[in-house]
Amino acid sequence: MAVHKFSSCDGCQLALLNLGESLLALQEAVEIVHFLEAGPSDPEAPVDIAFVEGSISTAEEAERIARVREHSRYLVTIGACATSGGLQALRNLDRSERAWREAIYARPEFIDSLDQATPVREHVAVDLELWGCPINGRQILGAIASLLHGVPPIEDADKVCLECKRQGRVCTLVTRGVPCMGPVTHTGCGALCPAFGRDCYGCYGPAENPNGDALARRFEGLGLLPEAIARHFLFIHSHAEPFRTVGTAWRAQREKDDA
Amino acid sequence: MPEGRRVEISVPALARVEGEGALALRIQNDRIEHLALSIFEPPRYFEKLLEGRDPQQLIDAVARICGICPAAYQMSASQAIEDAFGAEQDGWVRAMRRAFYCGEWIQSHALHIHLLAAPDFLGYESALAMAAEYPDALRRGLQLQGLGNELMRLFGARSVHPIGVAPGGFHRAPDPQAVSALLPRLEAALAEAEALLAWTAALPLPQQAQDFVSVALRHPEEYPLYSGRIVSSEGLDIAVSEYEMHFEEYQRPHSTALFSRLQGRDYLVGPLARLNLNQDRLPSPVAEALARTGIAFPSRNMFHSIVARAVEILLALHEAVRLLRDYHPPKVTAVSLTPRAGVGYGATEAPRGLLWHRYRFDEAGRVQEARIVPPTSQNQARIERDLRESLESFGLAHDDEALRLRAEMVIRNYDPCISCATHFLRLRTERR
Amino acid sequence: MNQSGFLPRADLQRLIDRLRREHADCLGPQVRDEAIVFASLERAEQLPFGYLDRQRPGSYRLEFGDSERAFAWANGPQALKPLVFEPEQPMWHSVRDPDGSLQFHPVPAKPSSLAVIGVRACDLAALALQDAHFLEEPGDPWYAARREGLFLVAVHCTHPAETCFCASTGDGPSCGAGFDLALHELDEGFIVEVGSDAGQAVFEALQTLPVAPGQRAAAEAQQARAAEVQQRRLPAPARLAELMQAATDPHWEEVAERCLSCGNCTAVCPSCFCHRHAETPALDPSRSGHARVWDSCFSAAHSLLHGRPLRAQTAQRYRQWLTHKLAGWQVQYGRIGCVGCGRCISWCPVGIDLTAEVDAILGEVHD
Amino acid sequence: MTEAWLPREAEVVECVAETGDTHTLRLRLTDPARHDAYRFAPGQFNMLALHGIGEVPISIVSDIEDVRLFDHTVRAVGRVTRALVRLRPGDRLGVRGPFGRGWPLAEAEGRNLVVVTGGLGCAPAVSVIRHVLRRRERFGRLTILQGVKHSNDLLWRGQYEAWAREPDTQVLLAADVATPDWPWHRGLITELFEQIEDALAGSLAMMCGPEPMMVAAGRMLLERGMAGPDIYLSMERNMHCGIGQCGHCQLGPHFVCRDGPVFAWPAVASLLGIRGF
Ligand SMILES: Cc1cc2nc3c(=O)[nH]c(=O)nc-3n(C[C@H](O)[C@H](O)[C@H](O)COP(=O)(O)OP(=O)(O)OC[C@H]3O[C@@H](n4cnc5c(N)ncnc54)[C@H](O)[C@@H]3O)c2cc1C
Ligand code: SF4
Ligand code: SF4
Ligand code: SF4
Repeated sequence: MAVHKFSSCDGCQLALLNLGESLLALQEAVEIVHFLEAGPSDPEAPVDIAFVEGSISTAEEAERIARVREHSRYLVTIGACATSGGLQALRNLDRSERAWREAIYARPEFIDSLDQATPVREHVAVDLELWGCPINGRQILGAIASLLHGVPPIEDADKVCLECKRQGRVCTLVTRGVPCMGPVTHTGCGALCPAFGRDCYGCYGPAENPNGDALARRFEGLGLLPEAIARHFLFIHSHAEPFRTVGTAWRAQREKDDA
Repeated sequence: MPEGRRVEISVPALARVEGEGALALRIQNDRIEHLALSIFEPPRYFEKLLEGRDPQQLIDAVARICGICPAAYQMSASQAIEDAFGAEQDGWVRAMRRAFYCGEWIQSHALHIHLLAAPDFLGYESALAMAAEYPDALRRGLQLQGLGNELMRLFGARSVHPIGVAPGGFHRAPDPQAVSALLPRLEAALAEAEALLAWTAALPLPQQAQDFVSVALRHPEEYPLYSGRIVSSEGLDIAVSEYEMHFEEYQRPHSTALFSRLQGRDYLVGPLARLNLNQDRLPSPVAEALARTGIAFPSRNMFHSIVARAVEILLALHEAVRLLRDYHPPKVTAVSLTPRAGVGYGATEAPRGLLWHRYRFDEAGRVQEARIVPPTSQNQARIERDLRESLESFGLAHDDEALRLRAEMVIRNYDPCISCATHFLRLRTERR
Repeated sequence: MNQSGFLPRADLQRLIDRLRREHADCLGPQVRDEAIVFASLERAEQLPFGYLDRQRPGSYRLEFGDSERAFAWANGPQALKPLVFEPEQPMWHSVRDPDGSLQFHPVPAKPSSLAVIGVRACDLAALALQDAHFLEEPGDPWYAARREGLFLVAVHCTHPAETCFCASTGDGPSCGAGFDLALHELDEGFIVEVGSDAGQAVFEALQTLPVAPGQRAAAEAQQARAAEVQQRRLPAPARLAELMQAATDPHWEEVAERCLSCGNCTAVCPSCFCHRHAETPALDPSRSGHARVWDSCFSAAHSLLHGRPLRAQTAQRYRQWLTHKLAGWQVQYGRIGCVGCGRCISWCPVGIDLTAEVDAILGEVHD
Repeated sequence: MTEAWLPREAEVVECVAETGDTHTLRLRLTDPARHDAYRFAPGQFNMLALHGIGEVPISIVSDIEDVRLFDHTVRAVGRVTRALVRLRPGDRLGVRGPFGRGWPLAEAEGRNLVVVTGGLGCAPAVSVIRHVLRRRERFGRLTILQGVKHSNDLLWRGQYEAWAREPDTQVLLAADVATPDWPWHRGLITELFEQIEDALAGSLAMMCGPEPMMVAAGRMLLERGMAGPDIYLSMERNMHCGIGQCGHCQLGPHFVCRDGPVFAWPAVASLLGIRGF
């Protein structure tokens, strides 16, 4: 097994490093040949399972992911960055990379960066995607446990709402009128935000069959302005198609209103 | 032709926040002719993507700058929001933020000591390789790390990108039952942390004195964590909002991360700087445990950073126990904020050191402009100087492998960021 | 008429104490997270005295008024379902020995003993529906054990919500059967009615006062009013059975424009019983678990066939839900699967109202 | 309450590779008493449980009188089935069942039978054909119709050829697209109905395969005089419990696992062929 890092915050790899004793158990179940944070370093070694964290945002990364693919039997993306481009993919929306680079760096010419931060899937074939920003230990252990039995894990792409209800949470949208993204967001976190009395902000990305249009109209009914609605969809997973479509439509609406 | 080799060490992930790095080392006539710690951070443009976000989205977004110290980012940002909107935090929210932050210190320091730094001093490839020989030490480390994570989960549901922080406080007060379940475990861990401190002090750390400037927060009563003024070992003493008048960020061609300097000089932030400047703020049990190690602080040995981290784990446990001992959930868990246009500043002590934020908000409370100075970039120039001095005093005649290992050890000692502190891929030495 | 007596409001604590003594726990309605939910009840004051619920499609708000009453509200987000049909219940775990042999160890159903105060007529009707499903041979042992241990103190509804329509399904607002004790709440106290032998024993220990004729009349009057004020209704079962023939009605697509297919309706519905089996392998490959977990006909996984969902589209999922609930159920269990509690209307994040959708499909017009 | 939800350990005694992705597993319950007591009817199915992976419904294809072993023919299409075809003799798995209502064989005795199958070979129909051929004297004439999209999709080609040689048996095969060596009909299965030699009135039909095929075939049989209640079909839906509890297999008012999988035409006719029902 290998863990590779691209443009990211390292949070998803922590799902492994935070396993505690299970980390030692994991080490017994699989041989970890490359995992820089934990120590082992052999990025070119052939592996059965490669976990990939981070989006592809430089030319070097685009080359490196192709090599990872060649060496890996089963390639699994972990987290928002690798799976949908992540928060940094916000720059893809208006191709603002150059402008942003110039705004932040006094010497932008030193910076090597592609104009888009893209998910791994747009570069190489991916066998399994674990959604979440960040993913958690249960997801990654579940995936490894299934793969040890020679099968992919069951893909559960339900909405957060279903888990929210299993956990016996009281719906925040219904009781307080807050713009909860749960009804369009991929399950997996354990419905953490509603458990803390707040609205889900969509950090697990789009669920299967999401009706973003209907939810956006509901947000409008709750009093949100078009730009605020757009920002709910254009956040951690702005590059994921179902969110991007809804978000950019409402942003266009705002621009029309402004004009 | 004189015999030559060129040292080039590339760090796979070293950055302002994250990224790719390399160390280029050129040695000539047994002198370091060129040394550059380059960081090729794939830029994520956080400052720009924060623009237009409301305070809650700001808090949720900045966590994602770093998966290892998200609470630090959330706390500095929360402070800046409240600063801009004119809401002073006191009482329950302030106390609980400190407790939450303690969780991150425990988690991050335990991770660094055990999984990253200790293998260096004990001569292992990795912590996992160390497991056979030091199972108890490693298990103790993982347990402390786990406890820190649990403390964070109390307030944030998860320890990476916690979701519990609201503008003005928390979304939910921890459940008293959960607090009373965790408290005895925190208390029990105090002894473990003391043992850990003694263990780090007994590690075969290289002995080498250096001359450097320490910078940290300083608070009238507390060991600094959540707030204070910015002070230095050279007598600087400024308000958080005055940071930009004294500190300067600059760019160098070999690195995409920004370097920082204080009045033209490199400086140190992080556990050793904090302890050097704030030893007198340690609660007495912690101070006594430190005294028992026999190591004198302020220390000029950079490798005492690992000891400082152990001290701070003990301190954070003490603080968490103190703050949670008579826990009562309040009626209101977040002060209500009235957005207004203006600038807000925030600075807290992330596990790796001073984390400074400035935001300009519009009248609706949306971010118009953001500036974030993370500890890693502040330490970057210091790391370069340390490398130069350390390698010279280590002896440049050592072979490439030994030089590489020593260089890695020096860089990891700063815990620049977890992925930054791991392994170098290539080493090219050039000798002329 | 069942045996009954009057319990002054101040004596409610005696009932709670008695139930706490006889059962492992006693639950009662309490305000949590801005809704009325069942939680462990120790003192009568924990009950939601003075609270009213304002329910509308997609909206639930509590208001605090000066009412003396503890039960002047309709219902909360969950009925009894999670108490008997657990959201996640381990069923077995399997162990593979080094020689390759496999053992399947059943997860035993634990005996349970739980009293619940404040159960509504719709909750009782829904429990009867779930009994019909889960207790029928071969049966579900975990459900059976939890069901067996329930002691139910019902309260006749006096304040139906705007979303309630139990009068039209015949399930409320008054509790008919299925309770151990039932309460009529009056301003000065409660009329206690006995519904079972277990209830009888508790009733006798309570030593209630005789019910005054005026009290009885007041109770009857408020029940009649509670039925009258209900604004929503479902057509008669025979008419609902026609939904099965409306499979190609264009209105399903119209609902799908609005429906999030999030499954909230099925999760709050007290009669929905769908659950999936989930294998939960451990990191140690010799061990694995197997659990049953709440599912919903609004999820893609629910209808997977040869690797693809049979019901990929929202319109098909909504149709599956409504036709099963209101038509298919009649064949399977002898009645419709809806008890008129209105939860799926209030707790739908976008406020889809099944009574309105049914009317639109069947062309029903109410006055 | 019976523990119908708990798998019992079974051992793979034999694996027969039918084609690349289709294997027949011959199983025996490891508890001899349970194995001896195990009885089923053709058309019924078992839930097969793989440790750490999951459970799926699979028809029983062996003969009811073969008490030695019971057989499952599995086609690898997804997670669980792919793992099932990897099993080797000696491997263990869990078995629950038999479940469901099988073919109406008592009613079928003495009558002419038409078996219509479609798609990639159909385990429930194979079991009934074998059942009839082994008890030839109890049944009338047997007509077997099978349609496939492409001639290469036909499983057990040799078997069909062998059946065609049996007395009183007619085998009619159709492929929408066929290779040159395909000796049978090119075109839709429904075009074969004209070639059925027997009168359909009074016969009994058994069908399984893709729903649109069964709808078309059912209408054809009705047009040709077969009575609705004499047409039976085996349905498929997602199944998790197999005992009418989990709700996945609902088809209108039916639980396919409990009320089916074999249904008489009138029970399901109005629901067939509606997309997503
Ligand atoms: C009564 C009955 C008898 C069957 N008999 C046979 C047989 O003899 N031979 C054979 O090869 N196949 C048979 N099948 C089909 C077989 O059950 C599916 O191919 C199998 O469930 C697919 O599971 P999977 O994990 O391999 O595929 P995936 O596509 O990965 O399925 C994932 C999950 O979806 C569900 N699922 C998908 N397809 C079906 C399905 N058709 N039925 C129920 N659940 C499904 C299961 O829960 C499965 O775990 C039968 C199905 C039924 C209902
Ligand atoms: S709180 Fe959010 S996730 Fe939970 S049920 Fe309501 S809308 Fe769904
Ligand atoms: S509830 Fe939503 S935002 Fe919160 S952790 Fe889960 S997926 Fe992320
Ligand atoms: S269908 Fe709706 S109104 Fe009827 S019982 Fe279920 S939740 Fe209540």
